[in-house]
Amino acid sequence: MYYDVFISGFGGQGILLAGQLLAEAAMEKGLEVTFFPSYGVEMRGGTARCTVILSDEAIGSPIVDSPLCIIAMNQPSLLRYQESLPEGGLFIVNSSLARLEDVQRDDILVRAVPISELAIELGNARLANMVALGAFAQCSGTLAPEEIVAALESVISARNRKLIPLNEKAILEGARYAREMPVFQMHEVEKRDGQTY
Amino acid sequence: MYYDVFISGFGGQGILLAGQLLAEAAMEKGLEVTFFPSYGVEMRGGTARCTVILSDEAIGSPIVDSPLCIIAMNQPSLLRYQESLPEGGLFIVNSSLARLEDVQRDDILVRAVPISELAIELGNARLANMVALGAFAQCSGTLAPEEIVAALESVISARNRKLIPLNEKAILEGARYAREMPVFQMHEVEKRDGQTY
Amino acid sequence: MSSGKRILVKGNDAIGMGAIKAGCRFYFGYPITPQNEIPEFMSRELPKIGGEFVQAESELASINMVLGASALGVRSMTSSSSPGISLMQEGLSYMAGQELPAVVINVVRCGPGLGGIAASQGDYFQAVKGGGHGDYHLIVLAPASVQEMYDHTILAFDLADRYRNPAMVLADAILGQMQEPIVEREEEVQEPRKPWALTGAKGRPARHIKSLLLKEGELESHNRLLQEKYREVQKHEIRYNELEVEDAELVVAAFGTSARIARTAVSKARSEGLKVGLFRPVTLFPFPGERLRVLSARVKNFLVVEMNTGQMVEDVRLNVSGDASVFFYGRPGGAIPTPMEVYERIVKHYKEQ
Amino acid sequence: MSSGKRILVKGNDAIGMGAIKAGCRFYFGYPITPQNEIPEFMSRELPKIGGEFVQAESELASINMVLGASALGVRSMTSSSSPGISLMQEGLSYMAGQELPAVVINVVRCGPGLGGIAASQGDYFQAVKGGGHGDYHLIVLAPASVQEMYDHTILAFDLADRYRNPAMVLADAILGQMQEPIVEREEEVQEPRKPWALTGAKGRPARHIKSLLLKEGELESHNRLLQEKYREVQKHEIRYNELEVEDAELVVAAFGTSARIARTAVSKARSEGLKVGLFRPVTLFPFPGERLRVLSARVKNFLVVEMNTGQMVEDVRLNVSGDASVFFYGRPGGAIPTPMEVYERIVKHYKEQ
Amino acid sequence: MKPVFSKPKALNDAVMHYCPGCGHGVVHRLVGEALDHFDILDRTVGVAPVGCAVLMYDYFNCDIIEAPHGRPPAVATGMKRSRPDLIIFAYQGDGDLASIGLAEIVHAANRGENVTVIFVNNTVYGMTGGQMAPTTLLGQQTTTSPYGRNLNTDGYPIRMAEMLATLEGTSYVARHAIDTPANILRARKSIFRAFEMQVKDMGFSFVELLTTCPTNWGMSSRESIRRIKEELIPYFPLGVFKEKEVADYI
Amino acid sequence: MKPVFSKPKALNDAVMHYCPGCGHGVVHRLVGEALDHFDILDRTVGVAPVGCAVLMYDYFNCDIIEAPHGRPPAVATGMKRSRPDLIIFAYQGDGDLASIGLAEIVHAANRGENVTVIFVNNTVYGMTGGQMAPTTLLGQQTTTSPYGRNLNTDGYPIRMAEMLATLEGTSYVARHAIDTPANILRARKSIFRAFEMQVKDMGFSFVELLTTCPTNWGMSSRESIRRIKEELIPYFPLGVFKEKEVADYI
Amino acid sequence: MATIKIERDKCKGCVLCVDVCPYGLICQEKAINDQGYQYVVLEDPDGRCTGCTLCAVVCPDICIEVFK
Amino acid sequence: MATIKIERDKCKGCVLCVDVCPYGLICQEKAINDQGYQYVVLEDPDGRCTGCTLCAVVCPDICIEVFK
Ligand SMILES: Cc1ncc(C[n+]2csc(CCOP(=O)(O)OP(=O)(O)O)c2C)c(N)n1
Ligand SMILES: Cc1ncc(C[n+]2csc(CCOP(=O)(O)OP(=O)(O)O)c2C)c(N)n1
Ligand code: SF4
Ligand code: SF4
Ligand code: SF4
Ligand code: SF4
Ligand code: SF4
Ligand code: SF4
Ligand SMILES: [Mg+2]
Ligand SMILES: [Mg+2]
Repeated sequence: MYYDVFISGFGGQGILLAGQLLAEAAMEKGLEVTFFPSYGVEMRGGTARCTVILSDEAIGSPIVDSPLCIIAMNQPSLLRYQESLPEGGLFIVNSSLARLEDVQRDDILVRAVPISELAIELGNARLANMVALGAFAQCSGTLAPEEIVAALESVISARNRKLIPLNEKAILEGARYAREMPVFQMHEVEKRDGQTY
Repeated sequence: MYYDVFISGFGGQGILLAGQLLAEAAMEKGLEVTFFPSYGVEMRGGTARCTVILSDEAIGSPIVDSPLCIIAMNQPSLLRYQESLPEGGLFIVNSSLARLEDVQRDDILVRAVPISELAIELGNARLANMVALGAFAQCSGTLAPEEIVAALESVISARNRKLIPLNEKAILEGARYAREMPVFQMHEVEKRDGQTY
Repeated sequence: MSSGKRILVKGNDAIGMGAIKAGCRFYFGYPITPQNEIPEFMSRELPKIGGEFVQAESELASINMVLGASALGVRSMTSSSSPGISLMQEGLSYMAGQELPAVVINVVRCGPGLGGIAASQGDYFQAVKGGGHGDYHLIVLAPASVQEMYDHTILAFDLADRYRNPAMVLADAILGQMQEPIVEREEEVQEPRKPWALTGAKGRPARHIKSLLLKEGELESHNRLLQEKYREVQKHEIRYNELEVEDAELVVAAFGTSARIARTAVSKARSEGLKVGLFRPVTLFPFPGERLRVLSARVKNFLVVEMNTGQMVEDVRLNVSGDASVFFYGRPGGAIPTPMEVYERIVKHYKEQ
Repeated sequence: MSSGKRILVKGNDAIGMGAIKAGCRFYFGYPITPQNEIPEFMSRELPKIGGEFVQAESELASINMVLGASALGVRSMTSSSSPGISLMQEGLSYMAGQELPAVVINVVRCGPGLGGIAASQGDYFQAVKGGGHGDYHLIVLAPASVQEMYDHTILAFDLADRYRNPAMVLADAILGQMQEPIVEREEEVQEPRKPWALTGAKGRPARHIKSLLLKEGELESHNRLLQEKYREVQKHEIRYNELEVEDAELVVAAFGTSARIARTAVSKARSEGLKVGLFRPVTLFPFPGERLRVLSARVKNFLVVEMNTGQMVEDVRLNVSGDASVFFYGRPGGAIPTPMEVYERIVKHYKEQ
Repeated sequence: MKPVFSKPKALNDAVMHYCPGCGHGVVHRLVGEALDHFDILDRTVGVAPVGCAVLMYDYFNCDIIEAPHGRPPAVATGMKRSRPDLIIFAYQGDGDLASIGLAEIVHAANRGENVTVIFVNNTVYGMTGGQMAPTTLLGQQTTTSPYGRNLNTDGYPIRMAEMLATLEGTSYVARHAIDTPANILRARKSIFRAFEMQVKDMGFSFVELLTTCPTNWGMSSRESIRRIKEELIPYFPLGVFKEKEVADYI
Repeated sequence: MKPVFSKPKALNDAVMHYCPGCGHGVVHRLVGEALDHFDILDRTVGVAPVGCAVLMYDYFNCDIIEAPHGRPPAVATGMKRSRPDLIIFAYQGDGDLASIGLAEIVHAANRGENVTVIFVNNTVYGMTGGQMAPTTLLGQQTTTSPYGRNLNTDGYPIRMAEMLATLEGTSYVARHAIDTPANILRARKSIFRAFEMQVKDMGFSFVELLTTCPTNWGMSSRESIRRIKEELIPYFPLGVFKEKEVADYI
Repeated sequence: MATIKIERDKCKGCVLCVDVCPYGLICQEKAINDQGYQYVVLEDPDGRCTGCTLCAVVCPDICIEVFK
Repeated sequence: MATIKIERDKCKGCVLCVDVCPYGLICQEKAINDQGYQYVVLEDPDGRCTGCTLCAVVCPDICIEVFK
């Protein structure tokens, strides 16, 4: 098993925490994992990005050119990164902040989730990262949503412990939405070799 | 033609000036020449040393293990350096300040010149370096004493120009003494191959 | 390694954890991206365990504080990134000359000059050939995972003390910033006695630690002893990793992050039937040249991959046998060779055989 | 070279004279033995010709003053000796990154650390492989006579300007302290126009000189351009001297003072009928590797002589063909190989053939 | 209606990368106004520090060089000595000037180099993410003084203007705050005066500015401005510490 | 008869390499007497500078380390922080302390490191052959100020004691002259006090000593002693500039 | 009569200008500009702006121009 | 009664002690010691030395011991 995901969004969207939680959950499940954040001067620019790699073998490159999944939490991320996906790659789009019609690729799997709206419905826009993770777990099949929930305790600081139930709810809500998602957002694509996904 | 000479003595004896004057004279004669002084921390120790190499070809090593001639201007120099002379090497000893009986080698040419006494006779102990050079010119046959005299102008600073005649006298006096030197100070040595010098 | 609990740790923090595990209680450093988590970690943790964190006024001061602490026999360290490490070169030469052990971490960023803060391996030469003056060597370790950031820091302290020599962990911005699971070491780290340390001359003659040797021949002898020591290090401390070199027709040689990238490329090549192996020097000084010599008796194609314009490749060339071909692929200035690019080079040079 | 008057000059003074001849009017430096005659000469001479001598507070300040002056397009220089040069490594990396020309003199003394003040060649690696961080090169010249101390200083200014790159004259304490006849150059030195210099933005857009390149790919491209430039330097600026290599069975390779010593040994060997030649790299970067490659097609024995524990020998090994033997003889820490010692090695390895 | 307040010509139109409420922007403007006022833009070379202002060459319309961290005074010295007809100013943060570059600033000041130094003191290392600076106040939490700056282990916040004023070599030394409009106008006057000193060959001029770093102080812009008055000014008093009437030069 | 004045036990019997009449020897003795007085020889580590005193380890009977040029205060900091029970003193020349090592001395002082610094100011670089120091007086000829130190190009002689006294972090700062017996005895008292500060954990102590360098001043010992009174003391006033009564430490 | 012009896309919404306007004429918008900041605008229907320039003096992003 | 002992071979002949002795009891010799310096000696035939230690205080080479 090998999977890599790239998460990108605004500075305040909790992108790095999402990546770390995913990495933690995978680790607790016994997988090998590598989490690589953007850092430094880039941070001033107001964007946040990270890569998480999961594998049941030792992980080679911590840098991924063409991740199997990209989670685009806002419009700039949608525009900038869709090209990086390989054919058949999974593109999870926060349709609350990014315009689906700007997706140019027709050889990838797009999953549009109104992540921010779902978060606001849950009571706090800052839960968007958790909603996204739930959706990712569901769509990628790499981890069960519950496995991510289980890792919350390790990642959320003692001070914020009381927020765990809410985060749990958000993860599960993201997963639920993805599970029940209307099908029209799944592009049917033809690979060059004629296979249909 | 190739010749190298090592001059060693106390800090105040004008050793470096002697070396420079010799180098200058040789250069003016059209020879290649390299002058290498001791320097730096060593100077604090109160000793002064230098090496002068004369040649009609490009000079290789500026450092000489075993100079053809050593001028020992004081007792410590006599003790310390006599070993460095090659068989048949020329050892000019300032017999005013160094004890001839401490020369251990019997395979070298020793020229004992009461350099300091001659200088004092000329009116100034500081002329010892010039007396030594005169003796060297005479004994080594590398340069005529007059060629050394001719270089005085280039080496002595404008301020001290008026001292040139005195220096000239000292050089010629050293040469004279060496020329007329009693022969008993010339050790007859046998080289291992049986040749006699 | 014990089978303790795995925890997810950032590379820079792992260095701090390793240092504390190794018994280092004295950290001196000056901020610079991308290694700020190290001083930040130390400033948080050392006061809790009776240690001292000093934010030095500069990297020059850092290395000299380390020099002082090390002379008293305690384990101490500093960390920085490329420009800051350049400022430490005089101090490192002194410490090597004075035979003072200590650990210096270089989380390399891209240069030259201010350059950028992305990862690079452009400081290989500086670390391995001696960026300071005179004939000396640092012991240089090149971790390739967060676990190794932890392990190598401990190892660096051990080697530094064993050989009375400064040791450097040569990491990079990727290794410093990424998070991976690590298992902390359970066994205690043994600190050797240091009979040479300055501890006050109570009950013994006064001791001096110096590198100025003015007496005739003294400095030459000292240099010869140092060289003797480096040969000992070369004899006993060479470390490297290999992956499928046994039947390889082409061996990729890479250290640190490059080795991780190369690993992915090598796996892909293997999966496509190419007989490719990976050789990773773990110690850069001592360099595992002998092993390369042995390998090159059979393998005739080497591809060196670096995040620079070609530095370790010289050491590979110096060691492989005369008829082996050594190819190079590198990207400088913070650009990271991708696994795909490396794979393509493998294919190219594999075919060239 | 003109047939002017020969004058007896000390090596360090020859550097000062060369610099002034080259049009250098701005000297920034900090005292250190064995090169103090350079700042002393400059402090005496520059005020007479409208130049500026600044005794900097440190070598760090020196190199950064040079950086500033150079950015304005004037010829400026600094000089120091080993420990002081170590302190300049950050600045040198910046200047290489910013493509600023200037001349840096290293009158090498023995190390590591404070070491001593005797001559050494222990800073070869630092000068040639880059003692600072990142992928860069200095242009490095290795004079072997007082005449060359003068000539190379002028040449260093010319090359630095031509390639917009710092150039180093790598001398040593012997070359700095010894006196030999030199002939001063008569022709005027041509200073090139510097359309990149900061001169105030009068009548043109503002200019910036920097090495920080943060935009994606920018620093990689910059590094590739730098490498391109270094290749140009390698193509056009390689200089070396040879003595009786035509029929040689063994070639001694040495630079600077070592080459002088080797020359005496080679003459002695020749006079005793051994077919021995001398190869002297005049430029250390660019290194005359290609010529060695050519020579090694025929000559199968090389003896490298250095005043260190073996540094240039690596570059020789990297360049001679696989079946040539490269022997090394060196003495570190201020000890000077004697012509006799070198001669003995020649005899030894000549017989081993 | 005519414009009574516009961006100085010395600055271009680029959006600055500084955080919202960061004091660097105001200081840039004041320096730009001084360059406009003395009409010296086309013979000025600025020296950028390593710090948040490293990118100042993206904003100024004059020639600019990047100096290694802490070395702007040495770079400025090299420049002024070789081209005394140019106006040279160095722009430095508190980490740059008061920590790693302390020797360089003191010696340039002591030599009385005829250059102008603009010193932006925000009590923290902005660029690298908020580590302790030599000017960090006692008790102030930063990422490397997580328990608050402790005088036992970290020493005292250093007062650069006072220290430099004691040197014979300095001609003009002042400290101002970039908080209220009144203080900003005083700062402006001092910055003008500092450049005037240089234009008139009067020697070394130095203006320290207390500025905000909302990002690393963990405060809103508003709170940051308040902190300047409440915490910074009491420790770093404002004023002109030294002003030579005639140059020392002989 | 009993000895009423002997060499301190802290010093051994080696002949010192200093030039005739050089002030370093007297300063060595005074430091040695302080180590004897407080009976701390066996828990003291000295930090030697690069300068004429680099060989001080050949003369002192305590542990000594050689620091790179200018860095003794940093080396001393590393030592005192890791072994606060040891007594650490740094011995520095004026080139070492006031030129290349300026940042290190100011920051060690500002951090209030509990160490003692002995500063030997002979207005010249002794070891390297008499180049200009930051403390060289105006007009003084040296090998790098052959026309006399010129304030236009070389700046002013720097007064370290005064400068360090302005820092909050310093506990004891004094300057004395090694010329007359009376002044030497005053210097002795200050050096004792400086070590006492450290023994009592009172923080950073600093004693500047004006000393002769007959060799590089080109003077006889006698003339050199006279120069201290006639030229040095007028520019570098003597006295105790600062003396904290209680430690700042909390 | 006086007024100010605020360059919307340069404003970073630090509201320092808001705090210094003696007449409280500057207000922050809910909407965000291209940079992602809630910018400020002049709300001066009654022409009370005196052109005192205080707002421009404190603006770190130099995005206020004042006319009189 | 008091006296001083001067270690001849450590003396560098700087004559600083000569200058401070209130009674002029110290004199420089013509002869040189092992180091090559014209050393000084106590010439106190009348026992005038008071043991004031001034000579020892100024001696840079710490070669004077004082007895009382
Ligand atoms: C030699 C070196 N050391 C450290 C750094 C990292 N560094 C960059 S900026 C900076 C300090 C910035 O603080 P300051 O000077 O106060 O400027 P600010 O960002 O606060 O305006 C540091 C330590 C560097 N670039 N070079
Ligand atoms: C990095 C470095 N730069 C320069 C030197 C050369 N150097 C040795 S001692 C010295 C200055 C000595 O003067 P000072 O500190 O005043 O001591 P003094 O000899 O006068 O007692 C210098 C510049 C050095 N050893 N290392
Ligand atoms: S980090 Fe601080 S100093 Fe830097 S731009 Fe942001 S607010 Fe300004
Ligand atoms: S050179 Fe000066 S400081 Fe050095 S030992 Fe001689 S007199 Fe003393
Ligand atoms: S110019 Fe004055 S009155 Fe007008 S908006 Fe700005 S602060 Fe308010
Ligand atoms: S001060 Fe400037 S940047 Fe801040 S809110 Fe007002 S207009 Fe916008
Ligand atoms: S102790 Fe006093 S009286 Fe006796 S010799 Fe010395 S100075 Fe003179
Ligand atoms: S003071 Fe000391 S060294 Fe000088 S002459 Fe007197 S005894 Fe000799
Ligand atoms: Mg700051
Ligand atoms: Mg001095």
